[in-house]
Amino acid sequence: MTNHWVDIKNADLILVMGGNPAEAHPCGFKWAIEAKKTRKAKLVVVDPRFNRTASVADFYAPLRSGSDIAFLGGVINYLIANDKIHKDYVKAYTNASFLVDPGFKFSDGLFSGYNEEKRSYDKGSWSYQLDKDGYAKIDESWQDPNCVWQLMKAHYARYTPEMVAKVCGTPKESFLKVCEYIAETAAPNKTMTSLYALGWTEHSVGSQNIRCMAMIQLLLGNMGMAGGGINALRGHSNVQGITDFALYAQQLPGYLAAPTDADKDIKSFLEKKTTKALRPGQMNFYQNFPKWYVSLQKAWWGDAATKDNGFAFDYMPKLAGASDVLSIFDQMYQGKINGFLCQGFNPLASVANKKKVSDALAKLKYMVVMDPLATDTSEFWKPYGEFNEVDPAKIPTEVFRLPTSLFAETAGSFTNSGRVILWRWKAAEPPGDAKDDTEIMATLFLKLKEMYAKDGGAFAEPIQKLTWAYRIPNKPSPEELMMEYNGKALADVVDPKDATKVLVKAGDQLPSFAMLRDDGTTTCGNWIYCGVWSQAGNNSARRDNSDPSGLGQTLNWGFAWPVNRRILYNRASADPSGKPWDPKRTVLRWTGKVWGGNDIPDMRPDAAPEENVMPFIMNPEGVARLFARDLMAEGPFPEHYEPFETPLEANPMHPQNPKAKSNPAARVYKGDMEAFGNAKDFPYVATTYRLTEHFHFWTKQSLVNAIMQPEHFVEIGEELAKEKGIAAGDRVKVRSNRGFIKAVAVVTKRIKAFDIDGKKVHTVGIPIHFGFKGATKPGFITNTLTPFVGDANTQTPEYKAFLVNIEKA
Amino acid sequence: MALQSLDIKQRSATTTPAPQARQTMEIAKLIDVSACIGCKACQVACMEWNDVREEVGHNVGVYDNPTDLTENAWTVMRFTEVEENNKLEWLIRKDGCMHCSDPGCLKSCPAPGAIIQYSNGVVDFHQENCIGCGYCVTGCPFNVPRISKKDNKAYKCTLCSDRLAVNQAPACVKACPTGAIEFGSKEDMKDYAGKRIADLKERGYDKAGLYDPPGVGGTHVMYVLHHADRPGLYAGLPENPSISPLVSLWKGATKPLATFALGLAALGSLFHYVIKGPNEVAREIEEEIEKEDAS
Amino acid sequence: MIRDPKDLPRYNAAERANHWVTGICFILLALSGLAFFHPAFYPLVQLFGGGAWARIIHPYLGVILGIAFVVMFFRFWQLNLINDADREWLTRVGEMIEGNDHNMPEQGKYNAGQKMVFWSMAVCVSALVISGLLMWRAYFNFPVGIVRLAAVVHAAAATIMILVAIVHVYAAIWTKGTIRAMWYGTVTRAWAKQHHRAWYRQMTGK
Amino acid sequence: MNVTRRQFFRICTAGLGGSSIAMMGFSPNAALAEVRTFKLTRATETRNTCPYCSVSCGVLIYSSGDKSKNAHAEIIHIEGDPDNPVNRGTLCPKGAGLRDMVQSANRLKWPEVREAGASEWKKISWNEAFDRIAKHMKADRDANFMVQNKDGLTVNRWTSTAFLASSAAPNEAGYLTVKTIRALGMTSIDTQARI
Repeated sequence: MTNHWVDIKNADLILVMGGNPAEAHPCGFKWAIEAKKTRKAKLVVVDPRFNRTASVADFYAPLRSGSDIAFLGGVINYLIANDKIHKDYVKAYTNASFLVDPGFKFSDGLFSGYNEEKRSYDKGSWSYQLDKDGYAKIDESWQDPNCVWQLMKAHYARYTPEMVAKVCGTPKESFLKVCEYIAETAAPNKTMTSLYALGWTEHSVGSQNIRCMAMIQLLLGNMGMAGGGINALRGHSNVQGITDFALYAQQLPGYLAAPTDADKDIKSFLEKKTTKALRPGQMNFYQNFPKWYVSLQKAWWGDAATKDNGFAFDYMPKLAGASDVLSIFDQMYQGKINGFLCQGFNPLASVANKKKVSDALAKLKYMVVMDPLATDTSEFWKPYGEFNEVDPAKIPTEVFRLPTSLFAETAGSFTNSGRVILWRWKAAEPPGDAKDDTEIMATLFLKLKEMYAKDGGAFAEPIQKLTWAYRIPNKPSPEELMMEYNGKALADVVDPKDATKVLVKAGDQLPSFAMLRDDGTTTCGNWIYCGVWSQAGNNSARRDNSDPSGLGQTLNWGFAWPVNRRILYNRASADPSGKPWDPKRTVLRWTGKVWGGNDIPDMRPDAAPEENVMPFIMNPEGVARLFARDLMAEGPFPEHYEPFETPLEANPMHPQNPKAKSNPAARVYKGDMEAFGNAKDFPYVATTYRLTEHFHFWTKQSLVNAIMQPEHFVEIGEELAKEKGIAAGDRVKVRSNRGFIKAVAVVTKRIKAFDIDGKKVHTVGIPIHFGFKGATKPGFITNTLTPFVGDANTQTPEYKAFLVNIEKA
Repeated sequence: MALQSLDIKQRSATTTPAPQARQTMEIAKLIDVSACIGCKACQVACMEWNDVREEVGHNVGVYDNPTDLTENAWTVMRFTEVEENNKLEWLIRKDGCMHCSDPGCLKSCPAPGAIIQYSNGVVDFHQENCIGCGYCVTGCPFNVPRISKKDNKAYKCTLCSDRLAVNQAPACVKACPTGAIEFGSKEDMKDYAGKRIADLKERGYDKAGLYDPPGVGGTHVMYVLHHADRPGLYAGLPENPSISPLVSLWKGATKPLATFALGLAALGSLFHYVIKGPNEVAREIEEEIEKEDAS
Repeated sequence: MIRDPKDLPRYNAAERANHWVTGICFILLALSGLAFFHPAFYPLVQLFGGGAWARIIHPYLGVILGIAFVVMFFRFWQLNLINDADREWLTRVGEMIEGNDHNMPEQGKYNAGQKMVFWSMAVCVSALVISGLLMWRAYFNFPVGIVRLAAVVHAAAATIMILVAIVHVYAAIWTKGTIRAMWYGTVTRAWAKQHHRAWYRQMTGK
Repeated sequence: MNVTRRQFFRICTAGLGGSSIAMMGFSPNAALAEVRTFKLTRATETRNTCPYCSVSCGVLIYSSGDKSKNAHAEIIHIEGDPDNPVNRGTLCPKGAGLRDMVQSANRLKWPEVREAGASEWKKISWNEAFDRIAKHMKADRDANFMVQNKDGLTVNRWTSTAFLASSAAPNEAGYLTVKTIRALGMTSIDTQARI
């Protein structure tokens, strides 16, 4: 979330698309209801299903699953055509006026530089025209045919309301009505908040769905504003924190890019990652990359990380290539992975194509499941009738199952979707012999360390030298760990402008990442968390919930990264002269000397408006990008592509170009392309989702939640039900090209057939939560059906749009 | 917790008034159906707080689960899909005890003290006094009480009387994520409802209104409805509920009258005997028989 | 003169047992039923071990009564058919109550009053059994509207039945020499001649 | 005959008398109207955060006992934390039912192993579990660790054992996990966050 949960109450329009917060995030959704109650805000829902969010919406528009970009592109076209943009904002704070390389082209669904063989782009032309100083050229008049504004206008001119109706199946009047609602928030003192979740990410064009909305929010001037922003309503309680700590391959804590085979030493690595400003005077925050990275190496390898050995650069493993849950299971499936440690994760249920996952797990030598609960994954080898048909004798995998504690049984911090880090206290002991994850990881690591010390083995240095200054070595306390990742000064940190002024004494906890140094005198395990445990103590445990702003900022409640800032890009909430666009919802204003207001400025505090330091400080341009340059896999402007399994013969936007049918840059593994089904055998669009009564695959283990929603079901519209002779309560079989499930049919008016260019398209809705282990009635795993293909940028699987057939079981 | 005997308004099967000197604040729970997302947090919170668990059931083709109120499910969401003016509406109503001012259950109950109405308006069942006859079910205009098959006691929402006793809101109210359930004094809730109704009217629901049916003297659980003119749309919420005339007949004036009649018959017989004496065999007949025998 | 061999047999042992089964059930049903009927009678539940027991026992007793009554009904219904003499008797029932029975028409085994009791009981028992079953929540769950009606019918029928029973019992007490018919099965000839002359003639041939 | 009548009266009187006595109040007192005891009285209250979605609602966990040594703290109730500015005491159906998650019948209590080809779990000690797992890991790491890639560049990675991490673990566990597995050289790592 660029903003935060409570801030939703400051919105004038809440657009829910690609999410279903009433069901998935009810307690956060309360702030949408609050906005309706107290600000007379409107709630608009665009979704393939009339869901529980729609049940309290002012307006609902249906759209075919997988057609979001067509819809949003249509909105962009509407805003431009009807002059419903916040011009001053767009002029000052976006790259609308930037000139793009004349080599950049878009034709017949593909951008310049496409390589069909590699399914990827050569992005050379996706860049700005630079002047002799290396700054991007701009045309303030927006007239240059190569300026971003003109390119964008031309790109989206094709997304007419008629085209939207044709691609999305949304009635034209409904689409225009949504546009009208959205357009109202182009006024400087009106804001729209966009609430989305997996409904956007779980598509092969997931990232571009979100980018498209980001562009709309920029055109409307809603970024940085109270009640505005792009708000990802994320999954787990600490998914934000775990992402921040980079429990994935491509990055290191704090979103620091992990070194790859292209990085031969620390010098070249840091140089590459340190960006140069693309406009004069911009903060270009990534110029600080070396400070963050060196401090991380120091936090992990302490004295062993010296200037001479490149701060132990070689201790950090280099990324081999793709490494994400899909690629990992593909590798496992190919027999290239022997061991698998699974910490609080249930991939058999939650990863696409259960059969492939199950076969992959059966190829392992050993698997270690660390979980508080008996998960489906831990028993993938065990037959459960038709729900899990396997033969244990044929599965050689040695499976260890280690019991862990649950939230109530450990202390530590969670980071919510609004980036607020909050401490939690331990209430009880875990049952039986269960242990904390930290104790398990520490014990296992120390055991390995001991074995390497005794017997030697492959490159043991990073293991032996890893800092381990915990009072009880096999039980690092959460307090020690938080202090460690916050970071501390190894030597006095002095003011760069005045070396006699000591900012932080040696040995002290660091108050903010501004104190980090690239000379090895500071440590920090995660730069964005710096400040969470300063000399003042544990700031995540602060519990003063007073809200003098009335905006719900509660700056003394917990600690938000970065530096306790609650709304990102908040400089953009004020006009270029520093006056708030909406004085009634002041987030930030220029006081004459410094930035003041109701948040920690996302700006150098003393950067006067005349200095023209622009709000998007993480970008070397200083402004936000309507044109994404080379940062997206499939193009600088979002373009509609069909899901990999589509009911249509071709992409209606590019009927003549089969290459542009589905995301041309998405990665598809061998065997998975063949596993896609076609519309002839599988005529219905399936979409999977969550129900409010359950949380992923956990709460099927919780009795009271099992009572609330006891059995697996699928939802179909009345028309399809009639065609197929299915009545509510019947058992049905749903098949995709990868397998089948059986469940109870819920027949509803809330799912309607779409008219897609004269073709009737039905939707089958499939909740995920069920499986063969739990208090709920034993059921099939929904992901038996889903395709093994992901978004081109994030590799998030396409769970939201694929093809199935349905019949009475 | 605290002994409530002095804060009682009515007690089932008790012919003399309860001690009434103390007047406590009349409370109400307001269910704003227009803000309800049917998430069932209230159902869960209710089960959790009250330590009851229904059996894990089945999906029967709808979202409703448990599918009906039971002795273990004191509140359930009822989902209805309606198409109004070509616009689909998914009406979701939290069903449960309405805590009537004139409670049909209490009126019907034959067991003294099994049903209590506190002066704050809560109608509470006291299972230790309950005899399991089910008359409360017969008396309720909203079809709420349920008799447990396990212990043959009647159960329903207590409005968390144990929480109210320590000045805490009911569990469902506290949990409700969207503020679709609010709790306070009845007066306050009516004022708040007024604001919600005004908002709904602005959003085009001309017939929005408060459901506080006068037929049962008003309720301590009230609804804000978008279609207050047609409460039946909301899974058959009664249009104009009142205690059934049959129940009134059964439990009303006829009872003392019938009792009186029985007493009268008994006394009448006694006095008839005293006044008229016994009906004995006439002496002549006795003599006739004796004569016969002698002959 | 406890037993005279010349006494007329009025009820055989089976009939007497049948009557008393019904009667005892009725008393217990009345006591427990009254407890639920009005709070003033609620303490009667203590006779049954408390409210819950009273509630549990009452319907089973009702079933026993129902069966016993049906048997009794088939024993006696023909004897309770109303005839002209009964109609006349009924028009002059006031004299009877006055204790002046000299001019009453001759009666068979049962007089018109007894026949009225019989038929009232038959109607009330049927109503009670049917409505009672409808209200029996341990086994049945009928729509609430039906149960409500049943509750009213049950209460009304019970009230009438108790009233009739009071009349029945009182008549037996008032008319000396009657009760022994249900104890020993016989009545004196004098009694029969006085109260049921037609029956007396039939039995004695006089 | 007279005697009989008297007997009959006696029976009736006894019956009536008994019932009258009952009516006069010889029956035991009906229990007084009393609400259920407030079940959290003197329970220990602990502030925590719901482990489900990313709203990360504040919760109050109530446990039995006063933390004295011999009294095991059992969680008896969980409800929303009114101080938390996001949820303000509210909870969704998942959060409101957290107690049933903590006390789920499917909670694991001891380490187990399922041997290759076996069809059942076998209970093992933590020591045995750590020993065996570490041996597996070391053997795989030593066999497959790549010091240099084919271009001779130092890469120091171990790709043949994968790690998938929870998104519900606290930051501290996440930090320790990433620190240790990176130190081991792992790169086949991902988190629930992606899906």
